[in-house]
Amino acid sequence: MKKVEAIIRPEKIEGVVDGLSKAGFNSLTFYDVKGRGKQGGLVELFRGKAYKIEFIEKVKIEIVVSDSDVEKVIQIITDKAFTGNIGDGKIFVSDIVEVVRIRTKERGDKAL
Amino acid sequence: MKKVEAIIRPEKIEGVVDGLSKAGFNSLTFYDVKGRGKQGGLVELFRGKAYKIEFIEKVKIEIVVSDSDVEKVIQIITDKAFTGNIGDGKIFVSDIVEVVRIRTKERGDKAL
Amino acid sequence: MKKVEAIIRPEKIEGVVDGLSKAGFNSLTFYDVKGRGKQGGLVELFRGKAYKIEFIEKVKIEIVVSDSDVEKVIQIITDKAFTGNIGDGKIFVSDIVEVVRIRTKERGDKAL
Amino acid sequence: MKQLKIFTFATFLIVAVGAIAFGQESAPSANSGDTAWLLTSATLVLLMTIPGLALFYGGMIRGKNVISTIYYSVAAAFTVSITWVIYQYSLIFSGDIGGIIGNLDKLFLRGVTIDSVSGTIPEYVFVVFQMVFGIITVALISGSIVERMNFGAWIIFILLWSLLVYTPLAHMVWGGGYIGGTLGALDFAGGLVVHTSSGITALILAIVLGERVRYGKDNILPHNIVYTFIGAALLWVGWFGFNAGSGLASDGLAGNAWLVTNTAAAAAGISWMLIDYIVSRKVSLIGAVTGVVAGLVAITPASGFVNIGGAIFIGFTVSILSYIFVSRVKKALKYDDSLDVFGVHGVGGMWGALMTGVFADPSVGGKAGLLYGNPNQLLVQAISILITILLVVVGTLISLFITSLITKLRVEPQEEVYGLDFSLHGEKAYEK
Amino acid sequence: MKQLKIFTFATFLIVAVGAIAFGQESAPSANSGDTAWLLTSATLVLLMTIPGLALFYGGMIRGKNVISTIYYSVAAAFTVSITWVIYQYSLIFSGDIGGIIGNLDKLFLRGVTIDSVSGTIPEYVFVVFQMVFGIITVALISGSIVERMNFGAWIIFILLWSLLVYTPLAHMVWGGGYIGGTLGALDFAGGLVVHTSSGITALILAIVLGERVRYGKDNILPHNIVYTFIGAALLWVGWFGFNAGSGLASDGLAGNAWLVTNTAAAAAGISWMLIDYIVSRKVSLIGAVTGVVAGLVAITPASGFVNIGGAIFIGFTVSILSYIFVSRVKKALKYDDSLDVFGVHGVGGMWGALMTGVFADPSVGGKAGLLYGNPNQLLVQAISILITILLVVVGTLISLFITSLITKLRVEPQEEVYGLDFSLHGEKAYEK
Amino acid sequence: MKQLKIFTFATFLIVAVGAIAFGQESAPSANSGDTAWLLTSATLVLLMTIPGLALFYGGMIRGKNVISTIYYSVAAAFTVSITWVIYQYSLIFSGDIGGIIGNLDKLFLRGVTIDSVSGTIPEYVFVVFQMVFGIITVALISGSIVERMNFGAWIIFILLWSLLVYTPLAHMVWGGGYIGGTLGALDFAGGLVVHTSSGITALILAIVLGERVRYGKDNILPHNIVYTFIGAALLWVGWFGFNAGSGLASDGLAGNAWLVTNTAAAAAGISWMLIDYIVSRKVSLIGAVTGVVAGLVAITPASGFVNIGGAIFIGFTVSILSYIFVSRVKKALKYDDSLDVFGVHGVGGMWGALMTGVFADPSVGGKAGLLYGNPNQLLVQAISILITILLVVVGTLISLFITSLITKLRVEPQEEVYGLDFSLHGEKAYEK
Ligand SMILES: Nc1ncnc2c1ncn2[C@@H]1O[C@H](COP(=O)(O)OP(=O)(O)O)[C@@H](O)[C@H]1O
Ligand SMILES: Nc1ncnc2c1ncn2[C@@H]1O[C@H](COP(=O)(O)OP(=O)(O)O)[C@@H](O)[C@H]1O
Ligand SMILES: Nc1ncnc2c1ncn2[C@@H]1O[C@H](COP(=O)(O)OP(=O)(O)O)[C@@H](O)[C@H]1O
Repeated sequence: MKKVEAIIRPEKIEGVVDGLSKAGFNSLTFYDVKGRGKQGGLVELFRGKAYKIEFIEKVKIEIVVSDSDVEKVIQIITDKAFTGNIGDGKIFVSDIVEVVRIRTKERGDKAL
Repeated sequence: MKKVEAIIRPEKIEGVVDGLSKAGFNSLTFYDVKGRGKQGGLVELFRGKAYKIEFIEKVKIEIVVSDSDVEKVIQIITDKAFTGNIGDGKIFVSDIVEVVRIRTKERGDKAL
Repeated sequence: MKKVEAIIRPEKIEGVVDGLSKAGFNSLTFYDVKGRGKQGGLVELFRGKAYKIEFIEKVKIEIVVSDSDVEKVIQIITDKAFTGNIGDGKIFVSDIVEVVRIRTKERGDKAL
Repeated sequence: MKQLKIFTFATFLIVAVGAIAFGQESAPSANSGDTAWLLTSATLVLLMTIPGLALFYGGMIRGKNVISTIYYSVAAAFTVSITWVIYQYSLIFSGDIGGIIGNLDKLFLRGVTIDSVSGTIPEYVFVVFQMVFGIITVALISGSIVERMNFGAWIIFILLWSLLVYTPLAHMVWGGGYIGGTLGALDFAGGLVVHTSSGITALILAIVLGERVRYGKDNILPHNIVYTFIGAALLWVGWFGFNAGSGLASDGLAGNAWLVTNTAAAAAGISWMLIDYIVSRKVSLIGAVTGVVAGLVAITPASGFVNIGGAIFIGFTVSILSYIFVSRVKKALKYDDSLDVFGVHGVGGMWGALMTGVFADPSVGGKAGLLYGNPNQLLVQAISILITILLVVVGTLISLFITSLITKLRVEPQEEVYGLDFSLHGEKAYEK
Repeated sequence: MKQLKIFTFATFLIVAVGAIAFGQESAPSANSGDTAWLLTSATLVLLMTIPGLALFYGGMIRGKNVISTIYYSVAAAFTVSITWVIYQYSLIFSGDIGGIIGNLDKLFLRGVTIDSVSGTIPEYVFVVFQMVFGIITVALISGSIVERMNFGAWIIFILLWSLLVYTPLAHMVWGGGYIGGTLGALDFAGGLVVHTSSGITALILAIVLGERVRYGKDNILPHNIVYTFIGAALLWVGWFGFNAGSGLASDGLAGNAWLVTNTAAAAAGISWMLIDYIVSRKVSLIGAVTGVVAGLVAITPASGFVNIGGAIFIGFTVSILSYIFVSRVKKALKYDDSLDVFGVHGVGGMWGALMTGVFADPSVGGKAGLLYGNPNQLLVQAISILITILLVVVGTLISLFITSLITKLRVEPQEEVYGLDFSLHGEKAYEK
Repeated sequence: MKQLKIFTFATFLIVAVGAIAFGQESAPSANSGDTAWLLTSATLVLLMTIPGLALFYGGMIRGKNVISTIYYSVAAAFTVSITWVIYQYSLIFSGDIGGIIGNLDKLFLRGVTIDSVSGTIPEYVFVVFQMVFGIITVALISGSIVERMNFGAWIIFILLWSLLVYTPLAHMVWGGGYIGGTLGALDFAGGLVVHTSSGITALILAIVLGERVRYGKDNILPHNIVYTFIGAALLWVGWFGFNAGSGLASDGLAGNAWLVTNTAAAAAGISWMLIDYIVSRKVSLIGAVTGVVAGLVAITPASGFVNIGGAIFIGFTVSILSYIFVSRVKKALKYDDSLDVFGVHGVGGMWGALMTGVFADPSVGGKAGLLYGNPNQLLVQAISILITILLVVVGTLISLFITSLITKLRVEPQEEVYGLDFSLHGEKAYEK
């Protein structure tokens, strides 16, 4: 099994989740992060002074899927989170060696 | 070494942490996430209209342990986070290739 | 590619980020977590009663780099996050099997 | 005899001097107690807008637009504070032209001095008390266009609207013009001038601007209900200045206005709470405070005329009406009156104005309504509402049209997605 | 001679008219200055509850219960606003039956008109000023049962309690009944009626309801100390209406009440700050504002009778007592009076009532205490406290018993774990 | 004839009694209307500090220091509340020694009773109205040293400063001393006493304490702009008590003061908004409210003397000056006056004091400025500012020196990094 982690723009979360949902990937987890990449910072004002905000708010989605679904998920995310501008974000894929569903104690692919 | 990630109900965090503690697993990290799984959303009200909240607040615990301890930790978590209702959450296990304790620069199992 | 996760003191985040930046590691993601390790809890007061706060606020930095850069990154973080007191935090390294840049759909090392 | 003469004359002198002194205190000059209550009332009514209404609205929108939402109200305070002393006060309260508008004799408050008196209070106190009504009326409108109206357009629009709608309407109702004067409609503290006008305007704006991006798709929920509560509480508390000050005196009528205001607020709050419970078995705080505000709105025109019986009825019924508009009609007609200015202020203001024609008790304010044998008053109230609607619709459309010639009414969709706080104001409300 | 006659007669006329006019203003009818201050005071006292107390309490509990906590206070305002005008006012202030309760002559405020006068203020103003005390007393109680009491039970309980406890107690102390009338106990602004009564009730409720789930196991810490501060500040500020309004006039006694109220608040705040520092080398803001509230509570019964020396003593000592109850006694006796209503209001109210019997200075309010040669007053105060406790305990237990027959007193443990905001009110206070 | 005599005599009696009664109400004893407004005003001015200023400042710093920031203001209220009644009132308002200070005759308010009168209000009311000015002045200073000043040092410093700076300055300006008495400088509500003094002091403290750890390196941004807005709004609203109360009467002058206060606030807010827009195309809410506060500060000394023309000018210009100081001068001179007490209150206070000498309109307050043919007044105002600066610099340095002998002025760097809330107060403002 693989964990797909995607760091995307906060305003894209609804679209990505909708897209995944329609493709049958209903289960997922996400949370707020801040990040820095190629995207330059924003500027905030305080009493006539501009402050450069280096870190931009992003959302990280984590979704654990069976190996065969990874490409499909990547496809959907790149699709739905895309604007073409710097700051669209990245996807990281890593291995998961075991999954347990707490409620049923099922393990592995069945537990997804 | 392995990283055990458990996504559980917020109200179970104290119990799980107590349980792990008693078994000698004192070190851990956790943070708030939102998630969606089999569990249906909740409903919130705003001026006579019901809004379905699709995403439910969960807590994610991360605990890095040596390979031999993984089953023990899974056992404790499934035990303490269990209610039997949909939404109890999941556990994901993955490999960790290196650990460093910043204070002492120790590496590997010693650093856990 | 490897993901380096470092759990550090919140007040060290600026220093660590500066350090990484100067060494050319500009891209990274971080978020707030709470943790428990060897460090004892703090004490907060409420109407003449002391409450032990078991969990201490930390920041987790995640930075995905090519395998050859891992040691450099560990070096910088241990350096910049160091105080020598309990609670300095830990670094965990894990494998990343794929990276995708959403904007360009580039993959692998190029996408970092 | 001589002695007597002197005696008598001395008496006369004391009397005359006394009468003059006394007169200065009570008749031609101001009464310090009435003045004290009106100074306090003016202060309370400003408190209703700043920070009251700004928080009430600011809590109900998303966290990325809270600065923008607050700023709409602040801008109302800024602009009306200036235009009021330049021309609004004069055009409303100086003279009368055709029953529709005043004249420009008091431009820049020309002729008003610290000795000028209006009734039993200094004219300056009358000026400021009336001004704060002009401020809150404008600020109320913003509830329907939060999270999307261009800030520049807002400023231009409210400048025009204050001149084209508020000024003639306030003159017609309170400045001796047609509605309050000739027609004899009753509007103690602003059911027409403040609430019907802002409510109708808000509805038009909501329709013209259209709904928010992803409205009805995403959950758009209040980001901080505590702020909304603080705002509602300050509205409640400040409303005592609004209503109990509107008799322009510190007396029994003010006491009655204070009381019926509170009674209607509580009755309406309870009413909404019960509806909430019946509909969903849960009682929401937003519901409770929405009810309170609806009750306060509805009692506004009536507060100098009705007794507690009328107040309970008005309060209890207005929540039912508002609830229907807010939760059913809006959905059915699909306009995004985001914070229900029409459903609460428009509906409540009109309902209150009508019910004043039913419940006006002559022993309170000297005017009788339907229940006290004067069905005609109900008709008068209905006509006054229609005239108000007409004036508001025409004035608002003209104001909007002129504004749209000068600048765009809405922000860009991308600015809306990022939030107006950052896009237009360069700020984020909260920093970790 | 004829001339003289006319002259004299003219003088007489002016005088007579003048006297009548003057009389109308000052003697049989209301004084506009007193009225202005009482209208303001009533407004300030409502501000103490809404939003004051609601925020004070709302900041100290966990974020999942803030709506619920606020709603307890809102519900107090809702219910008492209605029951007050229906029967509470009449039962407290109309007539006297056996020194215990009034009669029903003023049911629905029958007979009260805008010309009715109570002392130097319109009776309507007296009605509302007294009403806001009835509201806050009930709201205060909620501090001990936050995060667990069933909302429906709360409503039923406070309806009963207002009738069975507050109404007779207020009559006995302020309505001409036994305690204030026959016995001659001093309670200027509510040390017995408001604070002792709510404090004792809160203690009983805390014991009957039991402690919160995981109380003493998890850390239950304030979720927003800023809200608690805002609330405390509004209590402090509003308390000037509470105490300085209680003389029902705008005069030197009101000035003294304002002053000693502030002095006691500051003295008590400093006292708690010092204790904090001595005990833990850290000075907490919650401690400071708890001290302030304790000081305000303790000066309440005394504020019309003592001078600043008394105020400093009362303020300084009450924090010591409250601190002991809040941090030691509660722990030892293991009751979960969650926000220390008993420790602050109960203890403070009784201490203030007692100390009034010690420090009452005849040059202030015309009554002497122990220090001014009248030890008897201290005894009277002690007896009045005992009677109050007795009445409160009996009335509260009856109210609770009846409530428990109608609905369950506590929410389910699972609802408590999720938080009452979501479980009972269907809302979440904060949205990211 | 006999009849006539009796008739005449009766008339005389009525007249005499009437005159006495009338006299009692208006001349030797207090006027209830003036008293009502002053009781209200004192309450409003305390509201400005608690919670107003505390929130205004508390929102602008980082979340780890919000309790500490609030506590500085609370500490000001605590200490001055006590020292005022012990010695400050006496040293300011009882007698005069060399034009610089009063005497100790009213130590512990000796001799003040509930019948003592000051003008047309009870002396106790005068005592509390003046006291709240002493509180806010001290609290204002804290804006420059937030996030780093040792709390113990703050307490000691303000005790000394209140005695060495505020007390003589207030005596000299308002207590019959040199500046207001002999020199004849105009300072209606505290341009010198409150704002120039706190502004200059803040600047000195900022320089002596040095900048915050990582100042200029990290982004130090407001953690909650909503709090800052609430605070600013309460300052705005409370300022009506501050300025319109300073005539110590409820009359036309109070009405004018209310009006020009609001006008200047709005004009200054608009001015800052325009500057914001010109400089960055974005209009910040912090900018708007900073402008409002600057306008309120600048109109303070002028509010009893100028008309709305003057108010508009003063409001509009002060924002330009403050903006330059806040955004350019501070950067250039590199002092960390964290929340711009000098840039807003110091600059605004001095500008207002000067402009009073230009715009004073004799038809308002009986005093003429430059524009009304009295250039001398401008000179007098300038001199009064210089004397104020001198007194403040000397007094502040002495106070700081003594404080530094007793305890360290700043917290340790590590405590600063953790935040003062936790380090000094053992609390965290927000809990998830
Ligand atoms: N190597 C990396 N490690 C961790 N997070 C990264 C990395 N690169 C990018 N990110 C995250 O992705 C976000 C978007 O990256 P950015 O480079 O701005 O976008 P783009 O890929 O369009 O150039 C960043 O804000 C950061 O949170
Ligand atoms: N495949 C997955 N990938 C990421 N997170 C998941 C996945 N499945 C479940 N989760 C997380 O676990 C939580 C609980 O899952 P849910 O399916 O509701 O519970 P249950 O396992 O009892 O059916 C979800 O809210 C989500 O955060
Ligand atoms: N085994 C672990 N798994 C997950 N998180 C850990 C683990 N060990 C430490 N941490 C995290 O690192 C933080 C610092 O650890 P701590 O033991 O206090 O520091 P030190 O390494 O200096 O002794 C903890 O608060 C926790 O968040």
